Amino acid sequence: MQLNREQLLAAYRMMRTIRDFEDRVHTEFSAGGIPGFVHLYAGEEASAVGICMNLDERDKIASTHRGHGHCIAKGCDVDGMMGEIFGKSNGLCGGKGGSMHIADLSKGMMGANGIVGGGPPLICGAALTAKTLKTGGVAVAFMGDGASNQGTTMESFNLAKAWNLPVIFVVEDNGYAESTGSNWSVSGTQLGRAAGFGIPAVQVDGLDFFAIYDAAHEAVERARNGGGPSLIHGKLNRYYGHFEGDAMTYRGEGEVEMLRRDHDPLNFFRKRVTEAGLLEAAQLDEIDATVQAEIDASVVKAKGAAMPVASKLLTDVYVSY
Amino acid sequence: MQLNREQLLAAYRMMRTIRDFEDRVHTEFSAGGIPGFVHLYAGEEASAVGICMNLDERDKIASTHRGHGHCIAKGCDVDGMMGEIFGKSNGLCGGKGGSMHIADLSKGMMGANGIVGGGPPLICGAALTAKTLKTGGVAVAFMGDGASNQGTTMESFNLAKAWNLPVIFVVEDNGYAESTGSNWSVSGTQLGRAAGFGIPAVQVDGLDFFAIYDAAHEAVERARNGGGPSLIHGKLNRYYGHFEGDAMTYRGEGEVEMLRRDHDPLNFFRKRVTEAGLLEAAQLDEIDATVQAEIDASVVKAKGAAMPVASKLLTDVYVSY
Amino acid sequence: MSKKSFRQAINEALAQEMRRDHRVIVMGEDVAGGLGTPGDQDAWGGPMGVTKGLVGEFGRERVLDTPITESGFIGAAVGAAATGLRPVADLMFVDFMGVCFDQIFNQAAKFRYMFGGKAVTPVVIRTMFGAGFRAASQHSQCLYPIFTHIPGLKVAIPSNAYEAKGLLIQAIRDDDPVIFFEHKMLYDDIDEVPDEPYTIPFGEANVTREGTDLTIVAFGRMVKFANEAADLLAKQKISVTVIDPRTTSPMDYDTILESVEETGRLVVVDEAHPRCSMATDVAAFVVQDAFKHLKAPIKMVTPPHVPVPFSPALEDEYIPNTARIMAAARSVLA
Amino acid sequence: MSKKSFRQAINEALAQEMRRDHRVIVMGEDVAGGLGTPGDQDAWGGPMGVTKGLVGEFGRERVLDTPITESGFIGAAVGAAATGLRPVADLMFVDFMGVCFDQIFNQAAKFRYMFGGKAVTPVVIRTMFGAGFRAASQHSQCLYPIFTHIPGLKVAIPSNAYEAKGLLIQAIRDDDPVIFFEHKMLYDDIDEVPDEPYTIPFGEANVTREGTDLTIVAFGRMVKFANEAADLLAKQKISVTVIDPRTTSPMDYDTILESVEETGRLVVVDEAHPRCSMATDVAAFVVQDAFKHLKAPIKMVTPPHVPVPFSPALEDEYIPNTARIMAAARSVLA
Ligand SMILES: Cc1ncc(C[n+]2csc(CCOP(=O)(O)OP(=O)(O)O)c2C)c(N)n1
Ligand SMILES: Cc1ncc(C[n+]2csc(CCOP(=O)(O)OP(=O)(O)O)c2C)c(N)n1
Ligand SMILES: [Mg+2]
Ligand SMILES: [Mg+2]
Repeated sequence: MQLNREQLLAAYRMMRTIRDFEDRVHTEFSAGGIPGFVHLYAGEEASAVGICMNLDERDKIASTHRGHGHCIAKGCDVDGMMGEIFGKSNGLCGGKGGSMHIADLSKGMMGANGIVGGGPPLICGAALTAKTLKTGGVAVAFMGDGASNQGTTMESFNLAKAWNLPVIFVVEDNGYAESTGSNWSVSGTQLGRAAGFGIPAVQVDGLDFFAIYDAAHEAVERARNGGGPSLIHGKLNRYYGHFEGDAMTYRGEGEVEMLRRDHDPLNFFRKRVTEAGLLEAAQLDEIDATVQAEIDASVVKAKGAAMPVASKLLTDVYVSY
Repeated sequence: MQLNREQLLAAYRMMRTIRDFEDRVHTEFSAGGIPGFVHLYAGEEASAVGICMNLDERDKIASTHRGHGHCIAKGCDVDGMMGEIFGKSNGLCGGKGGSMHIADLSKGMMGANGIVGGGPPLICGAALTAKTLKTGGVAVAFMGDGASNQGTTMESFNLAKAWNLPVIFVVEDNGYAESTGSNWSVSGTQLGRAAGFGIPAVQVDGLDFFAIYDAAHEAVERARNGGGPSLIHGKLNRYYGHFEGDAMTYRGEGEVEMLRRDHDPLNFFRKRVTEAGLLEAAQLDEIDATVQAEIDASVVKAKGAAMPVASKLLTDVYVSY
Repeated sequence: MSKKSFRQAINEALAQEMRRDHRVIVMGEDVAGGLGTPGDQDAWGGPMGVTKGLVGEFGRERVLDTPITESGFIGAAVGAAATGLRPVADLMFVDFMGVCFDQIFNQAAKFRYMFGGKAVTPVVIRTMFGAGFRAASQHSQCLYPIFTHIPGLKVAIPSNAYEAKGLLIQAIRDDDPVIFFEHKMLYDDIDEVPDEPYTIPFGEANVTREGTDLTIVAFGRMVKFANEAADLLAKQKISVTVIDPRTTSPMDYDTILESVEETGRLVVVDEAHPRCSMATDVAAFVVQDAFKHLKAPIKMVTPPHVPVPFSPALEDEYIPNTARIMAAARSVLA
Repeated sequence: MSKKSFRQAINEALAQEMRRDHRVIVMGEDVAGGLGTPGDQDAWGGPMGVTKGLVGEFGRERVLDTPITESGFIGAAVGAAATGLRPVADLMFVDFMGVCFDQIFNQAAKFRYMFGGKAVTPVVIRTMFGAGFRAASQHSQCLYPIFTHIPGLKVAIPSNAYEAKGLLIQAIRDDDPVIFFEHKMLYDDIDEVPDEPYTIPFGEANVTREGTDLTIVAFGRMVKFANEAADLLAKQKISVTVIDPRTTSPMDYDTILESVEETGRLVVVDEAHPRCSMATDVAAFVVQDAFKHLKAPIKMVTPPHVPVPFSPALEDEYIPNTARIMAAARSVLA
């Protein structure tokens, strides 16, 4: 699939936004400004963006504990996200959810999820809604390699196929679940498992936005045309620890430095589009600058925002009670 | 594998015991003597017996709601089983468990199970015990086609492989889960799924005791020799309803009659061994008569046994409290 | 108005709501039945036949059979509810919650709060509960105290056919996740049930007997026994109020407190396990909020702290009954 | 005897029991850590480092990392317990019970009863619970009332490092399934903890303060706050008994009832959700069994019926604290 210039610029901007967002959250967390558990998506940007660029307002995604990238790629407000992560009243969820529960249903973003394997069943439901109400929408479940071992996930594979749902399962395999290697924890292969359920599947290099985009394009087309579920197995890399504070003793010496140098999806994208003469380096530099300013501004807003007032503790439990 | 005469006689006796037991429970249930939910194994005898003839005292099995056949094949006392199903004090579980919870851990029978998919995780634990304590034992999880879709089952596939456990998963595919057809509910194939986890698997005709016996022999050898888990997919048939009382409106016209006539594992066995000159028809007839007398006796005992005394309601909850 | 069984009342509520709102769908194992089989395409309607006939009227697009995959399909019901449908999912026996509870208590129950009020999750989970069927430990539990414990869930426990229809229609129209408990020993009970749709509001207890000497609060099937006990006590000139809270979340404590203010005496009858139960819940809120009106200890009538046994002899001993309620009543009146 | 953190106390208990009995094994996600990775082979010891170092001494055959597969490995722990091992499984956060509860409440809890007393299932499930970590709705729950509700399970909730070691060793030696609750805000708390192994029996409450005016019963981290409140009240010449039941199943009601006989006043402090909780459990059994000694309403200090919020401002408002305990105390003394 050949993307046009606007699309290429948008893709780069989104990846850059995710990267800057995560780098900045990392810094702010280290400085002590952010409470709780925070899992960063830096290094995996091409996946969220390559997939979500194929989606529109009708479509839904379910995310994971490592959800910031998915949120941004599905169009969540960056200020609202930053506010949420700081636990402030300007947060997307009014500070009640935090990093692990950012959601914006109006954008089709059905929530990060603190439960590994929580998303796939939910996304079968979103796909069922699309199918039943004939909205033409599709539904995407992002999950990690670790999540692929959860029974809830595997049940969803079978259910999506049995019900012939417009679902795309995206396994974001960054090689680790916490400190455990996916080459140990995942018996067999992702493609073999999908095949076992009769689900078409493809493996892609998560460095390569274009490969992911194309794989997603095919899967989304299949789903929209009533062809049922697909699985995309992306081999990705995470640059930070499992969560902020993880010393990463389980990683190889120099592993992360090497990845940052040789396997950076943003560098890869930049090189590809400039060498192909599709975009100018200056255009990309400009995006870099704009995005950085936006992220700066979001941090300022978050820090300046008020904490939620105590009475909010009791609201939003039920629609009516 | 060539079995000797004693083994062949034992196999036939066990299959006959299961058949007579189930036929008799069916009759007694219809007559109103048996309370609760009862799921009969008639038609599937070659599986329980073909598998369990490969096991010894070191080995454990986990069973299902349709557990009578597995119990008998693993050596549970038939009088105790009948008493249990009648809810009497002479029952194997003192009447506390009933048909769905017959167990005899001293025989390596870890329990029927009222939860579909309950057994596979437990059997991973039994296999872990064998591996850790180096007992040389193996562990077998029986499950239905319906149970193969439960997340607990699929997690167990992955775990057994990751831990390289001496487990044999036996999918007893009788074509139905309650009234739902396995050709609809099971996306993909059992063999494909197993392959997806890197687990060696084989499909066998559940009519054929010898095929099942051989498949189990290979899997048990593999497990005992540290080769990890295997899966056996048996295509079987059940002769009665899902539970006693099921009108079976979902089955094809004449389906059960045809199965009883042309796909009976006991007839198949009898024909095979007599035609091959391994056993005489008269020997088998004698077993038929003896078994029938035994089952008769077990029913008489069960009917004559006392109900558990009320004080038993409060015992056996904890070892100490 | 006509005589209908508890089973028919539920079936009718489902059919009427499906007619009224095309977003209402039903899903679960064998709720239609017969998928992928040679036989009848309205084969089952669940093991008790409660949903029988729906697939004939509404088709397989709205009455969905599922594989045995409770996490998968209960989660799908939750996800569908959050995106625009109004699913009624069938968790066949509440005892099976253990394989899918996450989708109920961490997802459905918490979406609205975690997402700052932006989610609406109108899912209903119908489920069978209770002892008496000789179904043993894994098919006889009550477990509604567990669901009541969780903020974000609503819990309805109809005590007869009339209540069942009205509460189920309310559950389907309600915008929050509702766990709807059907006692398996009530399905054949018959009551006057209006033909037209009607709702019974959540959080409003039903006073089934009015009296001045003693208050009895009971849930589900136990309401029947409490009524029996009240009628027998009435013959002994003891005047009893019986309260059926109908929903345990929300819970109408006010009606109970008002009654206890008058009677000063309370017996709570709960078929669930005794610890951290609805019996303790009611007793605790009453001693906290109406202590000064209490004239006697509050008695809880529950089964003992043991799993449900199979044998009829033991199960009959296990289940709270009318005699035991009367004994408790007499002890607080002594 | 030396100063040890709650974390160290647990680690030491595990190590000592593993030395004592070769059947004791530990399993869970990243309990060792680093399996299949290029790096350190004692990488994690769980997210809080509680099991760190064990793999070095006992090896990967007895400290087993697992895939993310709670039904699978909790079930395996149960099955291993029923066949001769004494596994200690790590359910990282109790909030994850929803994906594996069946193996706990329908299998482990019921084996012995369903099988007529013939099964022994000595499994321990260690699990982290409680609010205060800014970990939001799905990583901050208590949920011990749910486990307490289930017959066949034992439930231990240590309130400090000393209790943690003694209760965990007891749990490992106990022949019944034990759910062992570790409050995540206590891991760094330091106490005097004997170096040698010792056990604390289940079902025997610990009286941490003795007084005559008021009884406070508290669980887990709340014991700390209750002690603080008692000390502050002492300065105001109010004499308070504080009771830490240590285990909620079995539950030592006797110690509570005796104390209430003396004080006539009771406050129960429970960090769990308020409905069908330990707060209601204690209040209910006291009003049932010690009504005539009660001089005032029983007050329950709990969070409100809402999920745990993320924002520190809201979470601090959510958690019961010393001030709220004192207010409740004053209200029942008024
Ligand atoms: C049910 C459940 N089990 C365990 C956890 C703890 N946990 C959080 S993230 C994580 C690892 C997830 O690995 P993976 O799916 O590969 O995602 P990644 O972190 O690599 O993006 C674990 C074990 C959880 N949140 N939920
Ligand atoms: C977790 C769970 N879900 C549903 C059920 C209800 N149920 C009991 S048996 C059964 C069908 C099982 O089908 P299968 O595994 O093929 O075994 P079969 O009955 O054919 O032997 C169902 C749905 C249950 N007992 N447990
Ligand atoms: Mg990963
Ligand atoms: Mg079957």
